[in-house]
Amino acid sequence: MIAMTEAAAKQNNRWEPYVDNGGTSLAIAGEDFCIIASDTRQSEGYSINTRYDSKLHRDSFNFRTEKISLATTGYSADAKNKHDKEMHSHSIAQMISIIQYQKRFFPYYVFPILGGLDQEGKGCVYSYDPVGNMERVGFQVYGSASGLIQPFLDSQVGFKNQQNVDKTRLLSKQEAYDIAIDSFTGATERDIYTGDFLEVYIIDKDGIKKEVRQLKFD
Amino acid sequence: MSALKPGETTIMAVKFDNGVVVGADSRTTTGSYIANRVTDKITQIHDRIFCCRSGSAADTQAIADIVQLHTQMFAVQSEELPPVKAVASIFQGLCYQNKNQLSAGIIVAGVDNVNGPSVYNIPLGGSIHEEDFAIGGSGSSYIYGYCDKVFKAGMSKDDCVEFVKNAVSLAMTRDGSSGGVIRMAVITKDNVERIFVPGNKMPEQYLG
Amino acid sequence: MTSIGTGYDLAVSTYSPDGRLFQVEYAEKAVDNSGTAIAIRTKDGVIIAVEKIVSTVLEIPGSSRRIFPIDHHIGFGSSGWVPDIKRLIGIARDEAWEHRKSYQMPIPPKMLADRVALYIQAYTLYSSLRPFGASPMMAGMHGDEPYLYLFETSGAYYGYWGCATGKAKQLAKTEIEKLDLSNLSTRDAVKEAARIIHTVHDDSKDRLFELEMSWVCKESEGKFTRVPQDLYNEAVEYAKHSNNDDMDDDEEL
Amino acid sequence: MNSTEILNLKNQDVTENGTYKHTLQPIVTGTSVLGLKYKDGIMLAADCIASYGSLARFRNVQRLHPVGKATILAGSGDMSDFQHVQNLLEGVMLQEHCFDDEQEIGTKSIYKILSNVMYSRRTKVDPLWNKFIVAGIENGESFLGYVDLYGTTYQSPVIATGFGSHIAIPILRKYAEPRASDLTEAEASEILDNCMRVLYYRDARSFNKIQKAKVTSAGIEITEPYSLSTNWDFAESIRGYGA
Amino acid sequence: MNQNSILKDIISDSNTGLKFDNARRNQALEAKGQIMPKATKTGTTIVGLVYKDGVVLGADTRATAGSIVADKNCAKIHYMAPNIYCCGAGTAADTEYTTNMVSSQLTLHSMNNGRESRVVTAMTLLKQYLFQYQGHVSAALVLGGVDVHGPHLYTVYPHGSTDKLPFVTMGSGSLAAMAIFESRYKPNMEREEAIQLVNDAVESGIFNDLGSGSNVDVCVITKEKVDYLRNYNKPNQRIPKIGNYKFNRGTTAIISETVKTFNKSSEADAMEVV
Amino acid sequence: MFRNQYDNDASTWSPQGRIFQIEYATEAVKQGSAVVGLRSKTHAVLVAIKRSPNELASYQKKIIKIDKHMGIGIAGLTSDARVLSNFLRTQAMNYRMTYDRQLPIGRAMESLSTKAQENTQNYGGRPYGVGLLAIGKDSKGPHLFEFNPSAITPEYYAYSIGSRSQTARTYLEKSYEEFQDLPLNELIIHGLKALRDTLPQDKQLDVLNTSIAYIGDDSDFTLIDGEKTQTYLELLDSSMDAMEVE
Repeated sequence: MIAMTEAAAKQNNRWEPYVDNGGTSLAIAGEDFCIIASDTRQSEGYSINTRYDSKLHRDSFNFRTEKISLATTGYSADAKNKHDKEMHSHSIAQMISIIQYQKRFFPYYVFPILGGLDQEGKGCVYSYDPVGNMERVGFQVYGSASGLIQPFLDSQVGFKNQQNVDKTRLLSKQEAYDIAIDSFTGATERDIYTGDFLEVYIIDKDGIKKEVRQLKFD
Repeated sequence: MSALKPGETTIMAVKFDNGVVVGADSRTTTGSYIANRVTDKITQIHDRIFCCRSGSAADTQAIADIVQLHTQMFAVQSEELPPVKAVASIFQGLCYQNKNQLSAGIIVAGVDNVNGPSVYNIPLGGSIHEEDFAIGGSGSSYIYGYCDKVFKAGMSKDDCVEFVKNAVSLAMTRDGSSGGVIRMAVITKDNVERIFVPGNKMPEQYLG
Repeated sequence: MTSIGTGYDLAVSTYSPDGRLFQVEYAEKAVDNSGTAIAIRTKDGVIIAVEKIVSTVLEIPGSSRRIFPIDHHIGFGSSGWVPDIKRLIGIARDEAWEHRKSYQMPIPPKMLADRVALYIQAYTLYSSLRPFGASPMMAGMHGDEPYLYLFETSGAYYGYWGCATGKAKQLAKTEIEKLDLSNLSTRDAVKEAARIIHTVHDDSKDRLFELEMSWVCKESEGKFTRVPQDLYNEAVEYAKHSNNDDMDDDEEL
Repeated sequence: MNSTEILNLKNQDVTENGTYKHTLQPIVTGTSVLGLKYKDGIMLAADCIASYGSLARFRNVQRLHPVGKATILAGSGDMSDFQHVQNLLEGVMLQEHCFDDEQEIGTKSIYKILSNVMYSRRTKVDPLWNKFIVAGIENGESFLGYVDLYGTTYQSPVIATGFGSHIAIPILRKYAEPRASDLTEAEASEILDNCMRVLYYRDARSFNKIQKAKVTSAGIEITEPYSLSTNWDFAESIRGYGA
Repeated sequence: MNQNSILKDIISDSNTGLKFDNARRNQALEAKGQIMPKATKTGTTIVGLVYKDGVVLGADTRATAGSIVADKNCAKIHYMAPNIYCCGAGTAADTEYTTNMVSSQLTLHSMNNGRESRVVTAMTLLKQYLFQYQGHVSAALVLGGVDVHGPHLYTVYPHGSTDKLPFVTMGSGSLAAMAIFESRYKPNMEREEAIQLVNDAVESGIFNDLGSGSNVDVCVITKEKVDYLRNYNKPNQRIPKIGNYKFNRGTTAIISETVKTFNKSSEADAMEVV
Repeated sequence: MFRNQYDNDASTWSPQGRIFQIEYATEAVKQGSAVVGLRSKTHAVLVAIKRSPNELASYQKKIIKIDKHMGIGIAGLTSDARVLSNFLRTQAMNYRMTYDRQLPIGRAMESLSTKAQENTQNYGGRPYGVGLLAIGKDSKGPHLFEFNPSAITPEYYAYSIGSRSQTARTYLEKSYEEFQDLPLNELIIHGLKALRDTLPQDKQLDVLNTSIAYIGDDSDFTLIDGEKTQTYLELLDSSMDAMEVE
């Protein structure tokens, strides 16, 4: 038997500068709130690097290639400095897009999700692809368990493919929160790269509340 | 070229109380043709500092020339004998910064006024290691066991000369890329003595 | 200076008819205007002491120091135009680091002195530049051997057992010459250096001053560091005491 | 002169057809390094070997490298790159010394610098082929962080690189991580010895000549190289591979 | 079967014996980017330990398909004979069929000679079978049992090599499990101690290796009896769901509706049709 | 000061060893309105008088934020100040990115000094015509530094720059020793008192022309302008009344 990572790298003639560290992030926008959640497992191959590596960033943009997903909330203090006034979430959203597109041909391998409140106090979620294509959406999941969670959200948040339901209904904060939690406990059962702990940020007019819950360790 | 392939050579240096002994075989090959059977792989860098070269002849000669020049500048500017460590560091810097273009494994050995005798090994990749004795080149893989067993700290000059002679000759008979004659140099504070062992006067060993 | 104002002293690239470079001399004037700095070399170390003149009580003690570490084993002390000194310090640090990078060893003080001197000299060659208004002294160790050099504004430099620059350099030199440098311990040298700075300080011209002292020696393990606080205090005590002895009628309140 | 320039001319990263040439593989390498947090600080362990392929080529290599007064850099992977990083940090620390303002940077800053270096090199597709552990104490707080050739970083109460991430981590997670805050020095030391012993049993690039280091509020301490006791008792009665 | 002829066949690539053309073709296709169907793998931690009175086998219960958990509670300790069990890692189908096949051979063999199967027999059958397939049958096994010669424990690698050892581990979690064995193994352990150690070794795989997970299965084999302790330890219970995700009747859109009625015919009629 | 042949550029020494261009640049600082800085063991404060070029124009900014932990007050050429404040901001941000900590104030000033010195030694350059008072905090607590056209950056307990700043300094020299243990409010009042001393007879401190900034162990750099200065101006008045009663 040979140890995995280095042997694999050696066999490739060209060194691969990207590495996938797993993990999942989601965001759900509500009428006057936004919930953004992410697990904290960081892995490489079949090994867990650490059980607690936060993928949610509050104050500063912290781009790291190895992240499959990155959720950024709040506003940028650094950006604020430059302009001497607070930045609106749309401006930040645009800035992320630009930063990403600047590396069009050697992309940052990140799928950021930006969640927060917009100028009118409505919940908002911006999602991106690695080269900066940006879209404002109602909810989004990225990461290793996105294939498991996105259909669940489509159904439970977006009421897709259902009839006899009120599709205009907006989820209450509690409902959205419960769905976020269930998304992760469910995904942890079936996605090997998701687990350990769950960080949840609940953003509303009173500010940002952070919660940490335990997931499974296997 | 496989990066782990060491130079087609056997080189060696040993430290003793007041000096160092360096030694090398004399074979240079292109493929399996011996381009030079009497090569001198022991290169003088300064009065009391030598290097043994393994790897590409062109690369190592180019590097040795550059280091020679730097060393002379250093000696003139500092008005003293250059420290072996400084010379080894110049080699190391060149080998490290150009590691992708170079094939060079170098042993630097010599005597200076501050640290006395010292031996530095700079293998492929350009790291640097100070050692009591150093061996290098393709032939060295056949004599690690021999050297580990025979080397003792505190050997006399004559012991060291014997040690180098035996080790290099053992490597030469097993490694097709090493051969010819053994060239050695004994470097002490006071002088440099060259020792030559012709190909027909090798130490005795089992050849059956 | 007979040629002053005759137009031969406006650029450093112009000689005066009697072969002088006035700009270099004027730069030296800037050095002579500033606080005194002295250095003493003993058998196993060098100590630098500087009289930092303070213009107001509002300034915090220890701010804008005039002694600078260059590498672990080398430091500069200086009198002169502080921003110019800092420029030179930057150059010296770069040179010292380049040497370390290439040779994995500390630069010998002599080699560093050579290079810094070349820089100073280069600034005396072109009309677009002005000479450094600084005359730094360099203390360093090479193995166990201490070295002391003093640079002049022209770029010339010499090794010394003791040297002084700044306002009271003449008086300070005389005081240093009185010392038995071949037998003085480095600790005693610290005291003597403190005494000399206190002696040459002129209360009538500059009310406030701060004494800065750093050393590189066996006791500091070959590192250029500030003189330890207890020794510093002891030295200042000693300085005040002996100055009182010298001028016993000059009562201090 | 300048043969130096001749070398510089050769030093071109891009070939004619536009593809990159770069470090394709590590050459002289060190295997796993381990680190854990305990009551009084951080403890690290590594063996003293630099291998050349499977040859244990240099057996007197210190892979626990002190940086400043309260930080240790433990390195695995290519030794020439490790030495390069050591030199680089020496420069950083010299610069700090020269500021002479009693505000010398601490472990976190050293970690950040190293992470920046590693990430920028990977972005040039010319990585420094290492996995590092940075350990230290800053403002009374223990710090233990990891950074590798991809610029991947994480902090954790227990970290192991290379083969250690497969073999030592399970032991560290079981015996050290849950008790990181009350583990005594003797216990920490025993756990690391145990990990190093298991690694010696099971990692073909390891060697029974190891060093440990600790960072506590009292500063850095690095042990002299030493060997671990090993046990081969059960082997004697084993016969064959089947019947 | 004659070993030499097998070897000859493989080497000379003659028309007789096993051929691996398809395996090679598949590899080539895969290298060109063809996506192969994903077989269920048991990433797996499997272990075995000899103690005072017998053998303890242990396994996790996660089966994966890529990064997805295919089965949260599969059984990886396979029955071979009343006194022999075998843990399997690798491709689920391969371990399943290999152990089944050898198991039936053992039954026949033991009925033929009227004696209890020996572990070494099972081991030999397994290694010869796997060697024939040159590693293409991807089964990594831990084989344990007690027979007339006492307790025996083997590992069998997919290429057909074997080791006989007092403590063994296999699968992607083998390093994690071995770390525990190497730190705590001692000869002649008591039953409870041995079970605990096996449990901890498997748990080490469950928590540190992403290919392994869920529960611990244990199987204790002694001269007297076998205790197959299925789900001996369940350290990873599902976190209960908060919400209720039942859909109301009528939620699913009905695009078109056709009703077909079947005529129930008599069985006799049906027979006639045939 | 009279014109002489040595004062044309910064790369010429005068026979007395002076560089006139730097001294002239220092005069430019004195043209600017006053800035006063002072600190205690826990806080550092800047107060400044803003000027308005004419009635239609807004008041010019006197205090600029550099980073969360640092800000500057300026006197002299505003455009030069903008260059230097941008430089400091870049330095602070880069340092944060590189070292994962805040730029120590002394080091910020050191880099400023290095940058400014270059303009004083090479022909064709001119010294920056602006003086700065910088406040900030780092692991050594709060700081107050000065930067002036000669590129010297001393650290002070209290200091003032700009027009008629000498009168403020006289006040500060008299009372700086008691600042060390004062709470923030009182520190600001002292600053305002010193600042008021620099005003001509017919001018008063008011909400339009007063700028206040502080930083402390428990607070980031905070700028107070406009109406918000009212509280402090009232405190200043009442403390003066109290003095008069005495």
